[in-house]
Amino acid sequence: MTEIPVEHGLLFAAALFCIGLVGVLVRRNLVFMLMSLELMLNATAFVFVLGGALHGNADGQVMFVMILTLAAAEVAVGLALVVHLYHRHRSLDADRLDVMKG
Amino acid sequence: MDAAGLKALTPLLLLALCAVGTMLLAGFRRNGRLAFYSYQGGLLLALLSLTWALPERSLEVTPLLRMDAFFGYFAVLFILSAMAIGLMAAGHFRRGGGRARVEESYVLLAICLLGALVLAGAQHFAALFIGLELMSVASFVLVAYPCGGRPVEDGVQGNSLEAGLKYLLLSSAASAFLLFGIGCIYLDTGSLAFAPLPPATTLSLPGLALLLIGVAFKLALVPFHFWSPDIYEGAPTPVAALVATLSKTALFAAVLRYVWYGALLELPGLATAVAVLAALSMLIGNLLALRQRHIKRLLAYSSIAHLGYLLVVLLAVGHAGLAIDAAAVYVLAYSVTTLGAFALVGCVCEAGAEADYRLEVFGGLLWRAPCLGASLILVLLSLAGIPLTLGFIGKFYIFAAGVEAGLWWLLGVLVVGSAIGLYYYLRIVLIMLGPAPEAGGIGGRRWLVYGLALLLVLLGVYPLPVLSWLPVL
Amino acid sequence: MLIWLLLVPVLAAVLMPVAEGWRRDGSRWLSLVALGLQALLLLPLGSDGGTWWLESRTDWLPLLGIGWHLGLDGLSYLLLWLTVALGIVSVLISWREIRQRVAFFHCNLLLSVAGIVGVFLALDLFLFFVFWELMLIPMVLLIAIWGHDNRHYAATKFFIFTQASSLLMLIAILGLAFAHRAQTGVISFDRDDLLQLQLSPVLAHWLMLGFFVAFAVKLPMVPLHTWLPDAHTEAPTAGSVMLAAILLKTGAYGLLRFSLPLFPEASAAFAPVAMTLGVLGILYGAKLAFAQHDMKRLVAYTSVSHMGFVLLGIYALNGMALQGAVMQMLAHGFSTAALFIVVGMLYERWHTRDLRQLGGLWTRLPRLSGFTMLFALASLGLPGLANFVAEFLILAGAFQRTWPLTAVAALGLVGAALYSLLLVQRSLWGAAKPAAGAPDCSRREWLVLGALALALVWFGLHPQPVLELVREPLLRVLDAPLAHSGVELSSSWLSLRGRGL
Amino acid sequence: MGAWLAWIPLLPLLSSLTLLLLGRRLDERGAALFGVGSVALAALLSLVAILLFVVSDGTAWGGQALSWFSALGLEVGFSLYFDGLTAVMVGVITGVGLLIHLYSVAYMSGDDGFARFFAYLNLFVAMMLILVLAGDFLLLYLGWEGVGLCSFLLIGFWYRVPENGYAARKAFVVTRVGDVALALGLLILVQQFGTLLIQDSVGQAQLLWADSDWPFWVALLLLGGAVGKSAQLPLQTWLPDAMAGPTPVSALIHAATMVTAGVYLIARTQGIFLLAPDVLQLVQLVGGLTLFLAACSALVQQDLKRILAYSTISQIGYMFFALGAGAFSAAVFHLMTHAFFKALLFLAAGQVILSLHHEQDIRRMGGLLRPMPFSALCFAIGCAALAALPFTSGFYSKDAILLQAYAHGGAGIAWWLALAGAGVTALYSLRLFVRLFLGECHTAPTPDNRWPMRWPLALLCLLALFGALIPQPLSDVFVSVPAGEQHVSWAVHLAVLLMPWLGLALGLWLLLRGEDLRRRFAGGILARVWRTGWGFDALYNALLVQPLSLLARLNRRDLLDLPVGFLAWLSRTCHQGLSRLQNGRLRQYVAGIVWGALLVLAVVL
Amino acid sequence: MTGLFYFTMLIALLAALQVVRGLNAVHALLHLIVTLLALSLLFFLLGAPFAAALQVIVYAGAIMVLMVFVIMMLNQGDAAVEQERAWLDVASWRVPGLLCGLLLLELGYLLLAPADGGRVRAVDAAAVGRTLFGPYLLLVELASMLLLAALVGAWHLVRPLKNRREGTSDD
Repeated sequence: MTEIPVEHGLLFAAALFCIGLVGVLVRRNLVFMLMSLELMLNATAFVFVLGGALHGNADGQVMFVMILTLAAAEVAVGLALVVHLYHRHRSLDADRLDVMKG
Repeated sequence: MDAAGLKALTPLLLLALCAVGTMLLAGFRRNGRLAFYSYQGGLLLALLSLTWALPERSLEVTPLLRMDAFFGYFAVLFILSAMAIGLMAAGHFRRGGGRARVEESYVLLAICLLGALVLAGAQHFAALFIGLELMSVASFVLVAYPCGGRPVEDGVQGNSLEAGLKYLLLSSAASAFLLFGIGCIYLDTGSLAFAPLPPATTLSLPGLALLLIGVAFKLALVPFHFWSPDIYEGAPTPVAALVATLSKTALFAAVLRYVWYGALLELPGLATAVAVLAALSMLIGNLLALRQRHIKRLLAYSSIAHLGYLLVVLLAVGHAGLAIDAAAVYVLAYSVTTLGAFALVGCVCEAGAEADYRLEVFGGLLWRAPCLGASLILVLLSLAGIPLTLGFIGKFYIFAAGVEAGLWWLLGVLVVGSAIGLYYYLRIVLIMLGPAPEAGGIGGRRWLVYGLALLLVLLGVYPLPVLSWLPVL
Repeated sequence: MLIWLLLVPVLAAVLMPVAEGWRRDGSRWLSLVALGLQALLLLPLGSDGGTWWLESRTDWLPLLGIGWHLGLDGLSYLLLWLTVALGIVSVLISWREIRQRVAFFHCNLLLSVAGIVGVFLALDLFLFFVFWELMLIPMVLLIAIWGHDNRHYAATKFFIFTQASSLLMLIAILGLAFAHRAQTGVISFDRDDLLQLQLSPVLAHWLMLGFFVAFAVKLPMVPLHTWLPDAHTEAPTAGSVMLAAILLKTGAYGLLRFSLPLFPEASAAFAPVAMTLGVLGILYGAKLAFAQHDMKRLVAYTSVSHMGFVLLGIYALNGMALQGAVMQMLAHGFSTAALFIVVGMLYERWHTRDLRQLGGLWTRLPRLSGFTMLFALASLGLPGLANFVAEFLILAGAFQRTWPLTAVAALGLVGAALYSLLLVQRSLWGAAKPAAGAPDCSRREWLVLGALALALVWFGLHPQPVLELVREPLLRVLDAPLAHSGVELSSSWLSLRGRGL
Repeated sequence: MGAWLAWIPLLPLLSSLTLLLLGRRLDERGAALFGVGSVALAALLSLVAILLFVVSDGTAWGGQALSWFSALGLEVGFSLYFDGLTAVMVGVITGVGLLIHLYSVAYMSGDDGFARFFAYLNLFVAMMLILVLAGDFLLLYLGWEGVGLCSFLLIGFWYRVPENGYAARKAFVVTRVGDVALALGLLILVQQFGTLLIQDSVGQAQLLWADSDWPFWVALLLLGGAVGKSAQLPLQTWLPDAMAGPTPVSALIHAATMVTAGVYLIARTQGIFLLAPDVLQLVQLVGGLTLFLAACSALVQQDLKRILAYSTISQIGYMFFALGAGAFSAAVFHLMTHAFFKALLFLAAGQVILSLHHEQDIRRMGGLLRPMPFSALCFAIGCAALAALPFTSGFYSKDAILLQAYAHGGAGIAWWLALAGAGVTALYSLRLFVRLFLGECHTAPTPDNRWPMRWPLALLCLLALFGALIPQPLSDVFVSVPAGEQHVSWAVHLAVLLMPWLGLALGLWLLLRGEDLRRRFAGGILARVWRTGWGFDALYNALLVQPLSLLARLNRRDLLDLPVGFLAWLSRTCHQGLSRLQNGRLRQYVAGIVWGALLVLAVVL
Repeated sequence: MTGLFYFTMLIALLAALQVVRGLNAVHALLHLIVTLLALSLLFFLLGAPFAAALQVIVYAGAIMVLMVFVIMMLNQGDAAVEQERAWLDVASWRVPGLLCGLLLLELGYLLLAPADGGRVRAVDAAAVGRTLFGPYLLLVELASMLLLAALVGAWHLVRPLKNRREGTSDD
């Protein structure tokens, strides 16, 4: 089948990961932050699938399933909290979460 | 999975049953007390089941878990911690009055504990990951748990919501790092089991580094510590106790096992990185706590420092025969002490209508409530590692492991960090000896505090029962 | 037997609330009874010719080679007496000074005594460390609760200094234990076992330093002394007495009991540095004492100076100097405690310790002034009083090791004259300043001061019992360096003959 | 033998303790009884001892009554030693001491510290006796410091006056400097011989130290001690100030006994000094310089007691000069005669001062001959002896010093100074007498007819005149110094004989010219320098006292505490800085994670 | 095939950038779905059809629908876009961009260590299934607990809001 250098796949994953990270760093909107997190998780998922493909075992895909589960769980809880926040502040601004400090 | 494996899994199954059962119970009949008993009963059963379920010799149950003395020790510790947290939670969540919904908290706590046990036995990255996420997801909710002294209509309190969101977002980002790291290792070795790395590793080193980042975040090591004071402050006190003890110690246990199986810290770069994190945590954690006026934040910073101390042990693994023992003892000491501290916070700070976490609330405590005051002194002495408390035994073991492994510079940092730590522990004592605040009440579960304090002293004076039971690995 | 020495004060401390409920001064009496009991326990003890008069050994944490190993010899016996005596004195002088939380005060006092007794008895290094730390906590509380205005600062400083330094000692102790395991295969914290170790010079040097720092902080040695003036000044009188008279001695005791025997070569090699620091302490302490306006602070700095002599004597590493050092421990215990008590009494009467506001006390309080004079004279090392014997022996012993340092140290005698007489002149003499009248010594105060004065004179004229008591233990300390040491003492740069004198 | 000798110092000691403890309960008579009685008994015992000693052909007695302590490598006992030198000293101390005690009863009556005074005075006598009776250096040291303490207490006797306290402290501290030197000397002896028994160590020194540096150092250090105690250059500055004490104290301590302890010490350790000729030379030089400088200072003082103080320094300078010149017995001889006439002078001065209501400035005195004939007589005798006019005791002793010194060493600088000093001595003696008793009467005195004060004076007058006749059993004490090669020519005899007269003549000449010595010298720089004791005080003040007190002031808060404070400050600052990072912003926290990741990866890299 | 692989990667990255840069939440979400689908294609190319299918069904299907639902629920309209524009000024990009760039560099340096280009081996759904329900059965059970936790938690968190909206205080 396909023959690709591992480095390139990894580099792609790293790039996707970093783009997601930039998103988390830059965005003030919590929904965007959640989306960026999804990007990061997908990058890692790609690594596992890549690994599974290279080694020819199913562990990578199993981990992918796990990541999927995690993503679902996270999004569910995260969105619940975001909705709460929106009800409280009428805003999705992450920077308003700075009551606690020091 | 054969019968022996199934038998060994009994505690975990019981816990899962406990979680589901409690949920179902709540579905049928909403009663906080019932849920509490269901939870504690389940935990107790799990604890008792350990006595027969634990295999004589180390047993591999599926590729994921290994049931051995190590698991047994930590399982007991975690279950007991969770029971104590459950006790605190019962007191805490009930403050909201009849409207507060406490049942779910027990479900989540049980799931959390399940994750902790998985971590204690984990010998596989998938187990590490799932255990960790079980705890994380459950604690996201628990941190933001709607409850407390305000009308239920308000739902999640401001600080809790803020804490929950922060925890969720930051933790997810850290999980991503962790996963990326695991992915790299997997890519390199083709296996997810905890095992020594192949000699010619290329990707494992960056993988381990990324893994370390994720772990360091969960353990709140400097510079990944930013979340912890906010979470401690915002979370309900029992949940803060949970985050401080269970979720950190369980992960530490898993990491310890990995380091130990994989002989990882032979890699020079990684050892240096861990040492740097340890040193930073010890110093900066203590410095941050120095003049902190909020007790929960102070405890957060203090636990950052304590995890820094624990990392010293991690570095000693493989070089010091005492290392695993030291970790076990210190985790025990840290858990008991921290739980005691949070139980005290529950008693003293949340007695009034409005919770007040300023240190001044402890003013005159020794005269107002001598037993509580004495307990507080004991807890603080234990945190500071003064003899005749369990904290000292823990610190002694850390020093022993450090000396045995010849980690002189880290020990030096440890001494400096401890010296800084003495300042703020003593400061609380001094505040406690000073004038009482205008509105200071005492409430909550005192006997839990007394029990933990007594445990601190008893095991501090005569730790032999624990020491001789330590996982001989 | 030995365990009772420890248990009596602990039990009394536990029973304190009961005593408090019994009658108003119940806790005070209970403390006196407990300390008296301890004295009674000590009374019949004596040497049977062996190393230890009494020894007891019980397992504690056998898997780490930690045991409950206590032993009593002449040195500990002497210091135990000092502890008990000054403990009683502390209770007596607090009779009127401490009016709040009396039971808790005495509880702390007795616990501290118990800790100190433990330090003087422990022969297992782990056990020693435990006691070493334990004696501090009640002491910190004594300062923090019943101290003067700046008590929190002082307590914190004291706590951090001593604890941090003792952690270094912990590292050294562990180093020893693991060295023992490396050589014999078993880990042990027992002093007897550790004495058999053959350490490499480098390791021995560092481990010795670990011990030394902890002991030097407690001693206190310049430049690690800065906790002392604050702690002494802010502590209540009883606290100052305990600190100065007993707690400081634990440092010297540690050096004698552990540091020297365990690391003979390293100590011998380190001796020049330690002696230099000791001399520095003598002069620097004297100089600072001379500059103080606060009487209590002045006395505190004299402690630094006097304990410098102890350090000098210990590291002179010969019998005369060691005996002198022990004598100085005793003498300093009495004289400085007495001075603190006097200052406390003056403060009780006039609510000031500022020498600029005092003066002419002789007119008002002739008895108290007479005592002050005597104690000041003891402090300056007047022959006939205990301090003189001590200082002379130390100097004579040190002189055999190094004449230049000893000559400089002897200047400390001039310094002592300066500050002691300044104290006398500025507080006792001159025009009578405080206008308000105040009663002279009460009978209780007379008893305390008189006893201390008698002790000073008695041991000044008849120090032989003390010297006899510690002769054997010190010879054993000394044997170690002589037996093991390959360091040629006379070729050291400090040697007298080396200078062609 | 000799155990009962211990009672000689013990009696006054016990009396002193009694007076200290019970003094407030005793009235003046009781206190006087204890104070004088004990000394009288001690004097009696001493007399017996001396007689027995003489009868037993002058063999020294030594004995150890009790052990003081025996440490590892050093054994010290309360051992006593009694030989000719001791006999002389004990005689002087108890004899003159008794007279001064008697005198003090009258002098101090009415003072509210009467009992305290006698307690201190008794203590002093006890300590002084211990000093001279000691057979062990450490016991000697005990007495040595003990008399220093008593000197301190008695100078500061009137403690309410701040200046007295200062003078007392100065006296103690300055002598302590000497004491330290002495102690160091003893340390050498301990190191070398392992014993502090005086006779043993001196004997061993002579045996073992023939060719070694040790005698030089030991002798030098002993000299240091002696110089401090005896107020010789360079540690002489304390004595003039010490006159703040009551006059009998000045007589006993600061003239007759304590200040001569240095002379005693050197005489006692003659064996060591003889091994160190360089030091002996130094002793001579110190003595010569001191006697001349002090005599000059005495010439221009305005305070009666200060004149006498400088005179004392000067006379002790003679003794040192004699010791240095090898004329040991002459030194001790002068020590004795000086004790007589200087005590006489001080006591008589005390009478004058008392009569003039504690006036001490000689410019306000004069013409006292008529109102106070007895005092005038005493003064005349005392001054004559001081000036060494023929047939007084002072004449014999000073003659002996000058001639023997010449015989041993010829006429060195020191000898010429000593000779000149004799003239100056006569000059200031004359000035003193004239200023006090001749001329106009400035202040009306109360009569001096208190008999209790007169008896001792009368006795002292006799002693000052004929004291030279008392034989001194010193022949066995001192190793005879080989007589010098110098032939003592008649010219030297004549010079020595005439020198005091020369001084007197100069004085009379000035007097007859009507010019007061004061006016003659008052404005001169020289006089000012002399009056301030050659500026030693100013020098020490500038060199030692000022820097020390400056240092003390600057470092009152202990500079070494600064690093600790700095650490605390550093921690606080770090805490504040780090807390600021903890700003609650979610995105900052993420950035923190990224920074951390960068760090970890960089470390791993 | 290889060309398609790289092309898909490029698309994924570009879409991801759009997600991060996007101002309108719905648009961004659509870009995210593009990324996910591209990844799904990549998985397929890597011989993991099972993963590819799950990616499409669960991720792009279920999870994203959840997000769309919430975004719609919180619909903020054009004001939100303006708000985003204000928040996303150039300055706010600098430090994060720099940081992540550095991180990428470090990662790149570390990950680009010479590795042999492995040949991709297909792992079909059956194999995954066998593994999942064989040795990793426990994992599946635990994952179910994870979902249970998320379910209970989300439900519990949102319940008070529901109560408030409905005006009922209790059920």
